[in-house]
Amino acid sequence: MYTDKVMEHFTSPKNVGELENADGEGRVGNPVCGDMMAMQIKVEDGVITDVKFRTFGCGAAIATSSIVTEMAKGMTLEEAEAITNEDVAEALGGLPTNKMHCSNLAADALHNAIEDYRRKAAGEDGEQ
Amino acid sequence: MYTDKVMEHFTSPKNVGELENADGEGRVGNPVCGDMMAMQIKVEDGVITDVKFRTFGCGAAIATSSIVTEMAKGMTLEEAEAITNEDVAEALGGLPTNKMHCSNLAADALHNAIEDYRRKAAGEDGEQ
Amino acid sequence: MRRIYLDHSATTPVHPRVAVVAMNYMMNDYGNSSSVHAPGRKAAEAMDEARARVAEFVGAEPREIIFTSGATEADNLAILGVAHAAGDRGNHIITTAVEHHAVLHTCDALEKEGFRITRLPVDAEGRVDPSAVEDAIDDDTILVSVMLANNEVGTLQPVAEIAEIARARGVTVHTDAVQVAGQLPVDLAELGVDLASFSGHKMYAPKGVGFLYVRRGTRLKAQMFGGHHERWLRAGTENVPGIVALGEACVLAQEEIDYVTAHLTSLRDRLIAGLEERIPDVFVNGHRTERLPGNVNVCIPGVEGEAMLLHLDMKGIAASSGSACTSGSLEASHVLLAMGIKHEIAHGSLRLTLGRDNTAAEIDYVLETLPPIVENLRAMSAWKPGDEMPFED
Amino acid sequence: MRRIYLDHSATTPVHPRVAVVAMNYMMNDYGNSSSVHAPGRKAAEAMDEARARVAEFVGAEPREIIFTSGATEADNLAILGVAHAAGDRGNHIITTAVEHHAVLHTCDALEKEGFRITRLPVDAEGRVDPSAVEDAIDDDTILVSVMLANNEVGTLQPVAEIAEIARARGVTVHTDAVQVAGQLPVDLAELGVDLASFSGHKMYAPKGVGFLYVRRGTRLKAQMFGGHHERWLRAGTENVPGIVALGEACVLAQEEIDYVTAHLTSLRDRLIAGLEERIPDVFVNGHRTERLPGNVNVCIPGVEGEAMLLHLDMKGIAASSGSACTSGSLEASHVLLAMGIKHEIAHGSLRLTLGRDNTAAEIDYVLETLPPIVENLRAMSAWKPGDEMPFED
Ligand SMILES: Cc1ncc(COP(=O)(O)O)c(C=O)c1O
Ligand SMILES: Cc1ncc(COP(=O)(O)O)c(C=O)c1O
Repeated sequence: MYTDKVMEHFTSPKNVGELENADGEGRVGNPVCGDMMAMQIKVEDGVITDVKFRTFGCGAAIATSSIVTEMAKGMTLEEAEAITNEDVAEALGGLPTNKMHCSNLAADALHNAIEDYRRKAAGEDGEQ
Repeated sequence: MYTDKVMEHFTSPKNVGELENADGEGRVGNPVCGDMMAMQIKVEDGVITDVKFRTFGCGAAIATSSIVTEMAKGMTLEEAEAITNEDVAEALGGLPTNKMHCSNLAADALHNAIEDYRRKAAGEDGEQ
Repeated sequence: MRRIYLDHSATTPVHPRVAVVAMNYMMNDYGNSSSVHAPGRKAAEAMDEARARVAEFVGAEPREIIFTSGATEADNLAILGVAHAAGDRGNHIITTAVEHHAVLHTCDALEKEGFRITRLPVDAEGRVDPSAVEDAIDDDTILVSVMLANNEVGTLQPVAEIAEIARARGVTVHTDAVQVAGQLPVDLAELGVDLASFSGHKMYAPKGVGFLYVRRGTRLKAQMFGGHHERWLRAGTENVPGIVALGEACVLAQEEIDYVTAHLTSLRDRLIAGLEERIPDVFVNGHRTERLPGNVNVCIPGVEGEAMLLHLDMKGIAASSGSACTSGSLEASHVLLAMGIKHEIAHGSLRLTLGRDNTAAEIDYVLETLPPIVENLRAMSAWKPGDEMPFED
Repeated sequence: MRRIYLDHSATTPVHPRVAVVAMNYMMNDYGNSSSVHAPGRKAAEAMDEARARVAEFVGAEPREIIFTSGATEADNLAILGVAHAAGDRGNHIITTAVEHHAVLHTCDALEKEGFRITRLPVDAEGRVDPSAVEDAIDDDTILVSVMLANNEVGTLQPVAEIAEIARARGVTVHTDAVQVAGQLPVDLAELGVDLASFSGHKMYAPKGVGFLYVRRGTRLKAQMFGGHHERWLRAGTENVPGIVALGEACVLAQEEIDYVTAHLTSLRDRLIAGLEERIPDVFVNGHRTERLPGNVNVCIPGVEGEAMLLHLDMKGIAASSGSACTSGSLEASHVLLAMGIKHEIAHGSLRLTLGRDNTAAEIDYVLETLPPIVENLRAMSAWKPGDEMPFED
C-alpha cells in the first residue's frame, strides 16, 4: 500500500525531535483524526536553516513529516510556503487515496510554523 | 435420491404393456404435471389375475407403476382397493418428498381400473 | 465405467491451473485484504490483479467489476440495486419470459413491493423482438434486463440492439451473461449494457464467486451492508481464493477462446446431426445458428426427461433436462413453455452442454447410447408422438 | 524471516485437511447439487453430510442451517429477513453500540426504511447490561441482535440472559457468533437464540462460505431470489467445495475444542502478562475473564496503531489495530469509543489474536520485539501519555 519511499521515511525518519530556541512552531491534526504533528523551524536571513518534527500518527503521517523537513531545509520562507501537501505526496511517490486528507498535513504544519515565525518576528519588530 | 428398490423397478419394470381383452382400465396423470399412467387389469372370481401398465413419467412414476402391478397381482379387488399411494411409496423404501404428490399415482391408477371393471361388470350384469 | 460430463451449463469442473491458485490463497497467502500487514497486502494485491484480469476479459475497467458470491447475487444486486436506487424516477422494469429464475424471481419480489414488471414473450426459437422492448418502454421504465444467452436452450438474444434502444431512452440495461463467458468472446463496452452478471463456476472457476459489471456512472444501491468492500456496493470479507481463481480462469478463457468456440461448435453440430439422424421425431429447441456453441437442447416426444437422465447416468453420461424434475419444482421448463411447446413435449427435453474437455468420441458414445434408451422408454409410455393425447390437461 | 500470524480474528489459514476437501470438490466431485446425475447426487449428499456436521457442531438440527457466502450475508439475512417478515407486528430493533459493521450498517439501512433502532451502550469492559435490553423492549420490538463475542476486544456478551428476557417477551433474538466458533464450545439450543451467524474463514475453512442458524419456526424473509436452494431462504448455486470444507472444519474444531480453548487461553494470558510487564502505561481493553481465549487487545498511549503494525510487520509479525487506519475509514474504533476510551488512546490500540498453531515461543518473540518499537514511536510522538493533550479536538 505504501511506496518504498514512504517506507524509507517511515522507518528512518529524518529530523525527529525538538529544536532549542525554535524561531517558529506549527501544530496540525487532532486526537479525533489520529494524526498530530508538531514542527519547529530555525530561520536565518529568511532561510530555513533547521527543522525538526514530532508526529503521532500512521505511516503516512510520519513519512510526510520527515520528507517535508528535508524539503524545507535550506529553502527561503517563500519557497517553503509554496510547498503543498500534494507536493509532499508526490515527493514520496504517491500516497494511498484514503491517506491524502487526514495524514498528509506536513506541509500545513510547516506553513503554520512559518506563520508563527512571521508573527513572532513582527511582534519582535514591533517591540524594537 | 432414489432408493435401490426404486432404481430396480425403474430399470427393470415388471408388467409393462397391454392386456388383450382387459377387464378394467384406469388412467391418471396429465400432460401438465408430466406423469401419465395407464393400467389394465384382468379379473377372475373377484381376484386380479393379471395387470399391465404403460407410463410416461419420471423414475418414481415408472417404479411406482411397476411395483403396484406386482403388489396387486393375486389380490382380491377389495385388497387391491386398500392399497394406498403411501403403501406403494413404502414398498419402494420411500420416495423423495417432492415426488410424493405428482409421481406417486400408481395406486390411484389401479383403483381407477378396478372402478372401471366394476362399472363394466355392473353394466354386463344389467344386460344379462 | 466411462464418465462423460455433458452438463457444463449447470456447472463446470475447476480447471487444475485455477484450482492450484485457489489452494494457494487458502493455505499460504490467506490474508484478509483489509489488513495492513504483509499477508493482508499480498491478498489485496492479488485481488487487484484479479480484478484487472476479469475486467480485461469482458472489456471493462477494473473499477467496474464488483465481486459477488455468484451470478444469482449479481442478478439480484443489479435488479434490486437499480430498483431501489430509482426513487421517483420510475417503477417499471422490462424483462423476458425466458430469463433465469435469479432474474425472474427477483422481479417477482419487486412486483410485490409495488414495481410494475413487463415480461416480454419470445418467438418459437426463444428470441425476444427488440421492437417489443422499444414498445414496452414508457416514462416509468428504469431497467431492461435481457439475458445474453439462454441457459436452457442456448439462444442468443439481440442484446446490443436492445441496449441501444433502451439507452437512447435513458433506461439502464442489465444482461445476464453467465452462459456466454468462456464460450464466446465478450466485449461489454461494445455491447453497450450498463450491468452484466457472471458466475465463476460456469467457466472453470470455483463455485461461490461471480461478479457484476457496473458501468461507471450507473446508479445502484447496495443490497448487503457491512464493511467498505467493493466500493461500498457489496459488503463482506472478500473471497480471495475464489476471486484470484476467477482471475486465472479469465486469463485461461481468453487464451483459449478461439479454440474453445470452434471446438464446442463442432461437437455441438456433430451431436445435433447425430440425434436428428438416429432418433425419430426429435427436434432441436432454440435458434439454430444464434446459439451458444456448447448447447444442445432437444425434445424427444413420448419420453419424460428425468427417466432419460437416469438411464444416461447409468451409462456414465451426465446430462440435464428442462423438466428440472427433481429440483424442488416439478413443472415443465418455463423457457420451453414460453417458446410455445406443449407441456407433455416440454417434459421430454434433454439438454447436453459441452465443455472444453469433451471429445468427438464422447459424442459418438452418446449417439450410440441414447437411441435404445429412447426406444425402450417410448415402448413403455402411456402415449406416443402423433397419437391424440389420451390424458386430459 | 520468521513469520508470526497474530490476526486470526481477521481471518485464518485454511487447515490442510479442510483445503484438501475443498480441492476435491472443485476438481473431482464438482457436480451441481440440483442435478439428477451421479456427480450432482454426490454433491448433494456431501452437502447433506456437511449440513449435519455443522448442525452438530453448534447444537442445532440440520434443517436449521442456511448456508451463505459468509457472516456478513448471514447477519444481513437475519436482520433484514426478520425486519421484512415482520409486517404489522412491529418496527423496533434493539442492538448494541459495539456490533460488527455487518450488523450496525444493516440496522442503519433499516433505519432509513423507517425502522426504529435502539443501540444499547456498553460498560468500560464492553459489556451490555441485560436489564437495559429488558427496558428497551416495547410493543413494537421485533428483534434483539447482540453479538456473542466482540471481534475487536474479545468481550463475551451475556447472550443467554438476554435471549431469555427477549424470548419471554416474544421477541426474536439474533447473535453474531462469528468469533466464538472454534474458540469456545457453542450450543445454540442451550443459548436460546433464534438466529446465529457464523463465518467459515474465521475457523480454518475457506473465505466465501458461512451460515445462518435459523431456529425452526422463526419468521424470516429471503433477501436473495432465484432457485429453490436452502429452503427458499437463500438462492444461488451452493458453494459445494466451501460448504463441504466448512463441514470438515466443524468436525476438526469439535475434535480439538478442549485443547484449543486451553492452548489459546494460556498464550493469551502469557501475552497479556508480558505486555503489562514490559510496556509502561499499556492497558488491556475488554473484559479480563469474560473474554475470548484468543483475544489480546491493548491500548498503548502515545503510539498510533498503524505505525505499530507496520513496524511489527517488518519484524514478521502480523497484527491489527482497532484504528483500521487503512480500511477505508480513518476513524477510531467504534467499539473502543463506545467503551469510553478517548480518541487519541483508541487510535493506539493493538489487537493480537491467537490461533491453534501459535506457540509460546512466538509470544515471547512478540514480547521482545514490541517494546523497542513502542519506545521508538513514543520518542517521536507529538504528545506523551500523562501530558495534557497539546492538540485541540
Ligand atoms: C463479529 C463479526 N461479524 C461479522 C463478520 C463478517 O463476516 P465475513 O467476514 O464472513 O463477511 C466478522 C468478520 O469480518 C466478524 O468478526
Ligand atoms: C443464466 C444464468 N443466470 C444465473 C445463474 C445463477 O448463477 P449462480 O449459479 O452463480 O448462482 C445461472 C446458473 O445457475 C444461469 O445459468
